[in-house]
Amino acid sequence: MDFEDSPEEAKFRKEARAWLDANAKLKTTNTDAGELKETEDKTTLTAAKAWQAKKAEKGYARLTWPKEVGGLGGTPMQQVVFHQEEARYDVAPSGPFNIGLGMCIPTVMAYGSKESIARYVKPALRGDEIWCQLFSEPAGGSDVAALRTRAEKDGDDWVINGSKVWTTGAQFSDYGIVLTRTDPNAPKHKGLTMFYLSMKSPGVEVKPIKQASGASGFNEVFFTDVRIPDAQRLGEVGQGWQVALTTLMHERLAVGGGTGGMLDVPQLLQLARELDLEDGPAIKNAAVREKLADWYVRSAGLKYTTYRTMTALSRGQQPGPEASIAKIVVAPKLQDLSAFAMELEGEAGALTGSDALDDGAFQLAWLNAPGLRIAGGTDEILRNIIAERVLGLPPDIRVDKNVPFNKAPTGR
Amino acid sequence: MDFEDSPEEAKFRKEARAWLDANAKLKTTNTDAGELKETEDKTTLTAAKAWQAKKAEKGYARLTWPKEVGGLGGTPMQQVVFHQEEARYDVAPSGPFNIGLGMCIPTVMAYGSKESIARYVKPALRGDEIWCQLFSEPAGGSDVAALRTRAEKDGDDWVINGSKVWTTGAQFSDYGIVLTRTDPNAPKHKGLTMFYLSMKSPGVEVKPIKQASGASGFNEVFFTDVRIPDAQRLGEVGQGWQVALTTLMHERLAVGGGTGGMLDVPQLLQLARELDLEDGPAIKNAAVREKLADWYVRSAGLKYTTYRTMTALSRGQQPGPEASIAKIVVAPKLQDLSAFAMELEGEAGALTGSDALDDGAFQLAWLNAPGLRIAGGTDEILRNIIAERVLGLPPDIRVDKNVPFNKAPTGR
Amino acid sequence: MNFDFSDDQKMLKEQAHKFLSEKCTPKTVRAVYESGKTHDAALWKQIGELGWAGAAIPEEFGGLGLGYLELCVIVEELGRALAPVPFSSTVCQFAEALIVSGSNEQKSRLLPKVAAAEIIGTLARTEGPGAILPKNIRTTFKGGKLSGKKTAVGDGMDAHFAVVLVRASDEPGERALQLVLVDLSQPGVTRRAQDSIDPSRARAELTFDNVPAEPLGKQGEAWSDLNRVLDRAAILMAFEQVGGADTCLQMARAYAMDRYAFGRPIASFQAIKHKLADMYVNTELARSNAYYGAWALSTGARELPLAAAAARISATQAFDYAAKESIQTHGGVGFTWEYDCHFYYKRARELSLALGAQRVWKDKLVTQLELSNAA
Amino acid sequence: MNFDFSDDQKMLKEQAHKFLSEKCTPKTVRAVYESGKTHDAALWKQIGELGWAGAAIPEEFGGLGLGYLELCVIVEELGRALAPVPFSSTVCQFAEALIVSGSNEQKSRLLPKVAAAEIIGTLARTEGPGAILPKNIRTTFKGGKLSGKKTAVGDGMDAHFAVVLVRASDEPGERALQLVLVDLSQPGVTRRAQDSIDPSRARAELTFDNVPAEPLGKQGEAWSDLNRVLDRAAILMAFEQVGGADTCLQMARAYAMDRYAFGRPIASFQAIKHKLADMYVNTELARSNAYYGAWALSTGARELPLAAAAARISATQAFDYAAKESIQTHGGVGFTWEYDCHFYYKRARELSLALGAQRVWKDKLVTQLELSNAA
Repeated sequence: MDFEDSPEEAKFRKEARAWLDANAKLKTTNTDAGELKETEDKTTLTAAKAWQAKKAEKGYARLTWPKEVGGLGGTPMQQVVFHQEEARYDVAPSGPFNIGLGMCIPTVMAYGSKESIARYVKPALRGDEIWCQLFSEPAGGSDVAALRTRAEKDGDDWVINGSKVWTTGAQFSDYGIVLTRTDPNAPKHKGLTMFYLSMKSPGVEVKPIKQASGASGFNEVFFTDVRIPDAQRLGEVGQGWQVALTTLMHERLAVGGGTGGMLDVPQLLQLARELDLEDGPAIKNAAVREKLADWYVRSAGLKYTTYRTMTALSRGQQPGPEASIAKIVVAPKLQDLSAFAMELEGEAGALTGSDALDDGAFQLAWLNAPGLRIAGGTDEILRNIIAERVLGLPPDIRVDKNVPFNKAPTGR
Repeated sequence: MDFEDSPEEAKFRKEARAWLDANAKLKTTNTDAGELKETEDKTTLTAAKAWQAKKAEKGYARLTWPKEVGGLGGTPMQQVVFHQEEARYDVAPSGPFNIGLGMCIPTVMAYGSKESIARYVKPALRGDEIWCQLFSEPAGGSDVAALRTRAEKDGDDWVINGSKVWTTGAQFSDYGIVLTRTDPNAPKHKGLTMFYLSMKSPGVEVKPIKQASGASGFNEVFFTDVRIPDAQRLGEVGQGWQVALTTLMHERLAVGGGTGGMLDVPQLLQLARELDLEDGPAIKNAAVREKLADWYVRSAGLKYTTYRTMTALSRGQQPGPEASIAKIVVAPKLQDLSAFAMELEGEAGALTGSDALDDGAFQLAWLNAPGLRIAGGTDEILRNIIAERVLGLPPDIRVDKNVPFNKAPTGR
Repeated sequence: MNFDFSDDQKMLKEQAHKFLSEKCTPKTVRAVYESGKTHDAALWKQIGELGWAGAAIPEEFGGLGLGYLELCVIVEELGRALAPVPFSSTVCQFAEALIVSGSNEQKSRLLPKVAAAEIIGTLARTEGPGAILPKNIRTTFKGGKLSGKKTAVGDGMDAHFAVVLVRASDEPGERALQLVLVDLSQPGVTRRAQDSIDPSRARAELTFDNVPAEPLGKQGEAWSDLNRVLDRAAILMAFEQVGGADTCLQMARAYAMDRYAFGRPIASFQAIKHKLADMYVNTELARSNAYYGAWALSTGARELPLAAAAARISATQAFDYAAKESIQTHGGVGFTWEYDCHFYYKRARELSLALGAQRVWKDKLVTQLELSNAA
Repeated sequence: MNFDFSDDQKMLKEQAHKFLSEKCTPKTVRAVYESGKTHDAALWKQIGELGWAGAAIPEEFGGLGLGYLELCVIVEELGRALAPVPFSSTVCQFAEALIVSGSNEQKSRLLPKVAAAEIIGTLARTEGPGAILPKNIRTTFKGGKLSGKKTAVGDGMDAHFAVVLVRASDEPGERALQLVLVDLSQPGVTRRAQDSIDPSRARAELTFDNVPAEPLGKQGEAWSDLNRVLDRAAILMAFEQVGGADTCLQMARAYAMDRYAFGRPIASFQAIKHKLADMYVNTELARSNAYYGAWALSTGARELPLAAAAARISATQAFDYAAKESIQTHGGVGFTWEYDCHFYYKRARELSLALGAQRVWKDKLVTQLELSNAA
């Protein structure tokens, strides 16, 4: 048992490092650039596209993909190694492309025509075209399949009306895959069909969603008589849910993994060292120490769980279910830890931004924590998933199973 | 707002005190005699019956009952006042009679014949005859109505076969009310019928249930061809569940209220004063102080909630739903608090009984806590009850509704 | 046993509720958030006209002299409605400081203005993050002049007067401390708006440069006076917190009943049912502890410090839990700006920090238990 | 990345599992409980024959010299099966004390007997409730003779040898302390059985009246030596706890799937599903922390103290939660003597107290974070 690379991993790490040295500078500070808000600003986005194109030339943009579609046919572990190495360099974020390459394009590759694959994969890989995922709806929420956006056949075209919500990156996306309801008389999961479309199509409108923190990381997308040819259908009519399942599986992993660069025990430890409480330095306070220890063992446990997952990949095995626990550990901890930090600061803990200690990092984390507990699967949904998929417990009782969608109870 | 008696209450308290002074001695120590195990020993039981009889003569045994049946026609608040006063005196426990007088006899009075009322109420009130409640079954648990004990009509008699469990006091009870299934082809709640019977009937066998603590506070009761006349039926055939509901309502209150004499913050505070931790006296340790405060506010909150309930009684109003929260607060707190006390003691905290600090009071409480979280409604059932009856949220989805009992899924 | 509010007090509560559900809807709060204003001046004025600010102020000082039980029920309704007015700082803190430490002259001069909500007052204790201890107080009071800086002062941009904790001599520890009353309209007072968790309870930095001020109470008694003020404010504001927690529960309940997923109201899922049940339990416990505090405050019982700490801890925990789990119950929309959940989430945190952190009150509580020996 | 056990180690684990699922069923545990015996001597003998007790003991000292990773997987299986044998006290504590502080001669004399499970050894630290501090150690060691009293000594009725923490001089603090090795078969040793939470891990009071004993390690280094022993034991016993927690989860899961209420398996109710999901999450986190401890122990990494504290805290929390919520999932039958749940509930608490309370390890952990500055 050790943390060393296998010979192959070591070899690949060397290659990757050499390429990165030749094409980027090492980080000086330890900031995480993966934040979405940054990618909203045009210059970051331009830089991101440039860096993505560079990686694409070398096959590093998605190195687990086959060579034919621009990958290296590499192993998942090589992907991990490359990310570890890339993170050490001062490069533009790859955030804007993750959804497209992680979810949308694989769906296109699995269900699209030869022509569409030839047309869309490479530009997405190079970052020339950005894709977003249009599944969630106001009426859906945790019950994604309850979506209402209609697609109606009109000659050889489909006409889409409705709206989507929680769409990450829609504001700078060129294309999107959209899940629609094509048969309201069929049961919920049976009447869906998947399409892709240009976000520049007439009738598509993107509006940012303002969050409790005041920032906007998501969008609403409205469709008014958006007309697309049948050629942009992905999978059979009525098979949309099967098409979506692959995509969703990826999302859970993606969001679940995205817990880097967050406030955690190190920052709280630092704060406890700086602050004086009624009985002396906060770091000497027994209650503070117990909290630090409680949160540390959860963070460390998660870190070493990730190492176990990587080990499975490294050994060419399927990662175990332990990967599914990340978000359920991280999100509530962030909420409690940041609130605790504010309590340590006392009345001055109510200040935010530049008036607050550490520029209000804890206060901001506390404002964002509720979203983290909900986005990409609420705490409750994730517990259900662990219970059902990992422990094999029965699903919740389904009253809307074989009911026509337009007859299913909605309280309306 | 104050804690004073109303003039009527003050007057009654004076009367009660006078009578108690004349018939009992004030307590010297502050021990709670209400423990069931004590009532198992014969001498305590004899003393209990004697004291019960004395109270019955004066109408204090059940003073809210009408005079005709041996009560005083008193108010619930007078009942509370009497209990408060009685608790100050060194008298035998009334525990053995609570179930009979609180649940069984009211059921007999509501559904029994004139003859049975005339025959059974007084002896029960005087403590000459003790009653137990025979509802729960191994197959039932939280789903009480899923009971399987059969009662089959045979001429004018009924023949009972099956078994009951968690029967408090069965070992010293003379009579019991028993809920049986008389129609397995009817849906779960519709095929039940209630009877009363002598625990001395041929075919009735009582076995104590040994608990994790080693003690036995409950019994199993087995019925083998127990024959009873139709005259011992309470309510109509098939109406057993309606008959039982009244009884059960009382039980929840009874158990929910029965949280006196338990280890709580005062004992933990005392322990913290006695123990030295690594950084000095436990009582000076910030983590210990936070725990003490957290648990204190829950105990105090519960205490003053009870005062609010009493106030409603005192004002002749229906107590609010706040009464239903007692056990859900007390039971988990007892489990956590006692485990915490053991942690304070360190390795020596693993000792029990006379080898342990305070004769192992915390260790014993920790052993009994799991039972308290389950008996009389699990934490989960109680949350459901609060959600449904107090907050008016929908019931869980019922797959066994309107299904013949013998067709309902059992996994067998 | 008479441990509840009287019918008259309940009627007053009902009237307050009726008034606020018309005059202080979530839209009112949102308007303050989005206008960049610090509070709703019109509502504050009406509250003055209704006499609420003077409910517990004796008639001789221009109040209604109803008493603290009446004030408690009013504060609960203000909390329930999340009223964006400087009531807590002015009535629960500033006025209580005058009542605890003020001379007759000072009371006569200012309490009538408070009762009419003509002035806004505040309490300025904090000089930075961490503990507030005698040794940390650097703001000075010498020769009747106040100099120094206070931060995170509640309603600091609007307050006309402040009670400020200062160092009046070079003696060590508490003996050096003094509470002073200062008119903030004077030259030498500089205010700087600060961003804070709850913009409808805006905070500010106050800088004093040789500003004339008057002592409030005796030097040397300032520390114990201040703690008495905080205890009384804690009880009153516990009602504000209980009101807020109760609204969160009602909002979450209403949403869960109305929102369908998987063909059923989400209120039919145990994960939601049990969450709401826990909210209810916490809120009931907090309410009962707050009632006990109200009793102690209205009777001046010696249990007041214990009752205050218990009321505050319990209410803070209940509101914090209800506010965050109400968002969770709402799901995605819960953390949008468009929905109201975040106003309560922020107010819950604001109130938790306003009178000092949880740990301070827990420590106070256990100290009281040690004294009373009657946990 | 190679952060998992090797195939050989997993095979050893599988063998241990197979052996124990035949030779150590819940009936085995129950038999010990109900016979009044302190452990299962036959099982202990077989474990000796299998060489498990010597898995990590170097071959030169009669062990198999496999290493600590191998010992970890064995201990996890012993924990899973709740094995009623003095393995933890003898192998995880006594043997580790010899390995950390023993002279070559002492190791050669005793480790082979441990490896063969011919002797039972224990570690005697505690003299009463509360903190174990140098100043609290009253047991003395003078002129080679041991006098005093130790309480709550694990497997104290059966142990042939004990490592005892004693005061060897009148110097203040740690410098006065000494670890001594004592043969408990000697005159002057009085044993008294004590009732304890987990009868299958019986504890005893040991009184020493001028009993000849030999120093183990250097005086003055005893305190740091002892803490090194506790760190190593904490890692090994974390695997015992993870094994126990995992069994509780499996028991609860099996019961919830099999038990029907309201016409459905109770495993279909979210209250149960989410409870089991939390058990799973805690246990996975504990397992990962334990793995890190195993790595540190097997490589002697300088992170060992931090890894040990994290492994122990995480495993204790996971086992405590799983054991109590497994009872809760079982409902009424869960707290009966007849069902096995209570064995795990008791073992969880026993193991939590065995090496010192949670707070001690949390404090240790944060101290390590302060040193490493790399939380």
